[in-house]
Amino acid sequence: MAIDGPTIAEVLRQQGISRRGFLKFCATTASLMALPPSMVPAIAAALQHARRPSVIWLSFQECTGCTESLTRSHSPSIEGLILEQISLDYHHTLQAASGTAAEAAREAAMRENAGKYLLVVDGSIPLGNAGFSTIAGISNLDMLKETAAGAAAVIAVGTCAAYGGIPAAQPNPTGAVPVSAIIKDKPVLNVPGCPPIPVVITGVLAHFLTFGSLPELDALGRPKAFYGESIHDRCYRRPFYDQGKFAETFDDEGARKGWCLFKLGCKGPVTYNACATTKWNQGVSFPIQSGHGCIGCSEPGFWDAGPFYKALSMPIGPAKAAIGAAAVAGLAAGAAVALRNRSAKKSAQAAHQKVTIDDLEKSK
Amino acid sequence: MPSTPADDEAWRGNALPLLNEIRHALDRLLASGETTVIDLGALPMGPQDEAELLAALGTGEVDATINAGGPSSVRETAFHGVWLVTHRNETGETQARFIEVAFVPELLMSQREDVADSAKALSEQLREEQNIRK
Amino acid sequence: MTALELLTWARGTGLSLALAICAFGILLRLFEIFSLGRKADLSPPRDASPGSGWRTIVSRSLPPPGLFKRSPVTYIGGYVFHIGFAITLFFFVPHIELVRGLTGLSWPGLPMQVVDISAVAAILALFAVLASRLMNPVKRFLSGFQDYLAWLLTLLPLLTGYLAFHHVVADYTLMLALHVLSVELLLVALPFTKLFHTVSVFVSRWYNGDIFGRKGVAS
Amino acid sequence: MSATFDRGINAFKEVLDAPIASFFSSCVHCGLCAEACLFYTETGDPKYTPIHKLEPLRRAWQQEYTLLGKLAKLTGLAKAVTDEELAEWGPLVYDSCTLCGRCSMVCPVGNDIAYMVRKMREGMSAAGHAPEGLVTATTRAIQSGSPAGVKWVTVQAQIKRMQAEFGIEIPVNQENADYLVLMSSWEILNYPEYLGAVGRILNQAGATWTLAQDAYEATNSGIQIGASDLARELVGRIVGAAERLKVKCVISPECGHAYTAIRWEGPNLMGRPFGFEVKHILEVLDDLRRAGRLKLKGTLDKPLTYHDPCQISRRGGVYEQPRTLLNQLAPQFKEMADSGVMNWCCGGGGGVSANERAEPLRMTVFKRKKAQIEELGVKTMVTACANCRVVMEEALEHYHMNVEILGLTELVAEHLDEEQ
Repeated sequence: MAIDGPTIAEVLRQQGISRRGFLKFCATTASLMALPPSMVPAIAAALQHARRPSVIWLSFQECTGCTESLTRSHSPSIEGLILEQISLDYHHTLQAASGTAAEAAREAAMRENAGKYLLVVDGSIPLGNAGFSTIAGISNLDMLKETAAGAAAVIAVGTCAAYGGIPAAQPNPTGAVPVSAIIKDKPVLNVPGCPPIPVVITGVLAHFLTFGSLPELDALGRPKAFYGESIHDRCYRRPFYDQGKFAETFDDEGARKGWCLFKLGCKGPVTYNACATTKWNQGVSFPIQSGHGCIGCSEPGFWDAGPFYKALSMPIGPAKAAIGAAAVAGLAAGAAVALRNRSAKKSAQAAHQKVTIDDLEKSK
Repeated sequence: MPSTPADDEAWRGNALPLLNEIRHALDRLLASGETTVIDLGALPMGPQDEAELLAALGTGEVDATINAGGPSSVRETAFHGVWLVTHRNETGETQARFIEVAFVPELLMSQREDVADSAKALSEQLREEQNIRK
Repeated sequence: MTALELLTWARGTGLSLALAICAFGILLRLFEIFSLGRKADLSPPRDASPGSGWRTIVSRSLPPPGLFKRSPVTYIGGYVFHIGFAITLFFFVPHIELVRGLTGLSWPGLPMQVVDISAVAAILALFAVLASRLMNPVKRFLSGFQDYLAWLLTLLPLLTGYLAFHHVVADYTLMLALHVLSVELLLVALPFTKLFHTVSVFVSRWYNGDIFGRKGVAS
Repeated sequence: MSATFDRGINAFKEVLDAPIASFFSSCVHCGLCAEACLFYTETGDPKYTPIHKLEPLRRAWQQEYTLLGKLAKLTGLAKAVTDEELAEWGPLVYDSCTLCGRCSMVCPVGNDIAYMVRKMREGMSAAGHAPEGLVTATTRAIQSGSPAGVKWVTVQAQIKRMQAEFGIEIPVNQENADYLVLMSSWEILNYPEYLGAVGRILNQAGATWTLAQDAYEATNSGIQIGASDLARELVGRIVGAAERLKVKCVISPECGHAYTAIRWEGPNLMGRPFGFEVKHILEVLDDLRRAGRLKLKGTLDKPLTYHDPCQISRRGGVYEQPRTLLNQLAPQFKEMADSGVMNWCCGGGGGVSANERAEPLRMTVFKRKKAQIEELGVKTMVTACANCRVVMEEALEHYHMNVEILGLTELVAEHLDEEQ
């Protein structure tokens, strides 16, 4: 909890880590934050002054998948090292304390690090009824507002916290909203994904840890370094898309040859995330490499954005039924117009007065 | 490296452009002494890409290990000046991989702060020994 | 509303609405046309004729003798636009998937580079025919709001599609949403504007070929 | 009674049909019809663009027979067609369109514009916007049997002349003949040789034929002015005579619109198919030739070309027959650049020649034919339409061109091998 304690460089040094080891740490941190290697000196310089931040982690309407993702990040590792550098003062899944003691820890952290601590949230917040989700008798909404008040910044981890996620899927029975719908007076950084890539979570923490600020964000509040490009653009199967080679089913020749999964519903073109480069499980693979299309889990509204296995260009509404209904309406309206036209023409024919040579000029 | 049945070009489509980039980096190194570091983790690599790249670069004369916060291997490839730097943690898991185009990779050199520490430490040690002899 | 939500609306409700209006409009317009009827021609047709309605549906795609030279921009621009547009519309794999989603029919697509070139050609041709419409005395004289509207409604899907494909101006999701919306605009307008020629051209060419054909002329 | 605007609009509503609705729906204002129309190509004035000549008819269609057009009219977004507008369009519909149908051949969406102009004239005439000259011609045709006021006595005089000149018998009112021969006023007045020629050819072929005292005139001003009621009366005279005399075939003379009137519009005007055939004289000549009943000798050995009358070739389907005959008779026969079904009009068809108001324009647009003749460098032109012939002879005079025009039937008659 020692916000005013030694800097991170000092901590590492105390642990007997050499300058060379420190530089290695900086290099791996840069890679983790998706920053170019040329940023290493800047990171090194920043870490000379960076101090361990206090972190409070709140979990609302969520499935703990985000926490699972984070803890499954191959610790001990650079992420582990980063986590050692933060002071995780409250996380009701991970902490040993429970009940009143846990809440006391949160309150203490808030008090001691007022204005400086980092608030991490996973899960969405129900606005429908405060009783839908509570912790220690406090509604999610109240706890979020109270805890966010003294935070330096809020990091919304996971698609639920970032955009509402599955709880907000139609018909959204709990009235779930994302953090950004409630917290308007603090910087809110979104780390969407269902779950987010663990190194992206730690990468963002590393950035805050290193530079004491949030990284550059896009219009949806996501760090550009990780969400700047679409899966499709960074996908190693992209050349197949360009060549028009597609897997038609999950077990055909194309699928075996690793052709593009667009026709099988891959949402890579409209999904902005780092899966294709950072990958999962220590960089082993990512869904497309494993033969399944991207489902777009890090995009707002992905849960209602149409079936996972329909190509992106396919209609997702009741198009066929609509055309059918319109055709019936068209036939009916057409028949009505046709009858009207026929009768109009018939009456014109009935009104025809035989033209004689006396009718070729207007009467003067 | 997961094995994939494909031998289509797109599975290793990124190796060639990367090799080209390395070639340009060598030119820059010769011309101005500018070093280049490429983070392999930041590139979209197909399943065969990395193997392809490493096979193309080959093995060179230097193979060093740095033991600082876990073992890091610094290996010169068959092309002088092109180094493959792999950082591992204490349990041997790979944390980051870089291609470094330099006369000597930064990390292989002793760091000024560490040298200063060492000078101090050696002086300390000498003083103690002299004290013992006295 | 985020870009993805806009796209979702466009792919869902928007597309359903647009297709419904388009289908409704096409049927209505066809009824309007055919309800006016056509008197049976009592004059005996020629026994053997080189012309017919079906023949003219195809043959009118070629310029008659001498006309190409008199109006090259109209013909070249027209060909490049229509062919480029057709390739882009029918041979871009995502478009084929759309048709498959609606009808279950599908056919092989073309490589993206070919589609890309076709789209660029179609866009350039559209600008060429617009320039010609503004400068050629006949076209300028004939043209009104509807002509320029039809031009714009045709350009928008091509342009937004091209920008989306190349990830320029806006991000892909937003551009794709705008692309789908512009197509929907085109679909809604199709039955009620000059764009209806895409349907009625087959009818009018058939009548022309039939009228000439019974007299023994291949038109 | 008299012509009124309402009768005109009512006529529009009557004539608008599915083909016209599809044509108007298809037009994209590409302007190509203008490039096919000699009234545009020779003047450069965009108002002569063929599809533009139909604008009032198009608006009437849109406002009467389309849902959106009706709504636009009801909400005041679209203004109704006015009588002033029809008056303004009169010269476009009557003076600058010969119903040649060349535009109908080029329209990329297949619009038969000539078909529409013919229909539009129904409304224009009913509204009293037909030009003076055509009204006069039509009135005369109904009253006297000929648009030029030619009476049977004149025909009788020509019969006598031809009988004397060629020593042939010209039968009149003969029943059960193979052919009923008709003439146009122009032939009766200017080219009576046609009658002699037809007589000699049919006699040599051993065919029976006749003239009819009450139906000698083949032309039909009713069609040109666009008054089907009058056109029916005129064509009815021929049908009546043909049926009374029980002929097998009616021969339309060397006149384009006469052929259209009897062959194609006739049964539709009468509302029933005919019990006899209708053929153009060129078709008859070709029939006889095929049957070996047309024996020719000698040739006209000088450079000449053939002018296709629009209604006979493009709108009538008779374009091979004259070529077969000319290839036999004229070794130096040359085609014009645009010939056959893509020919250029003489500029006086479709009633334009009867419309004095159109005369200056008619002379201007003849520049196209003039250029075609000059390009070929011929001094002789053969044709098969007396109206084309008169129009072109006037224009050749106007441009001081020394080119003679021959009727194809006379040319054939001059080369009959009468010794056989």
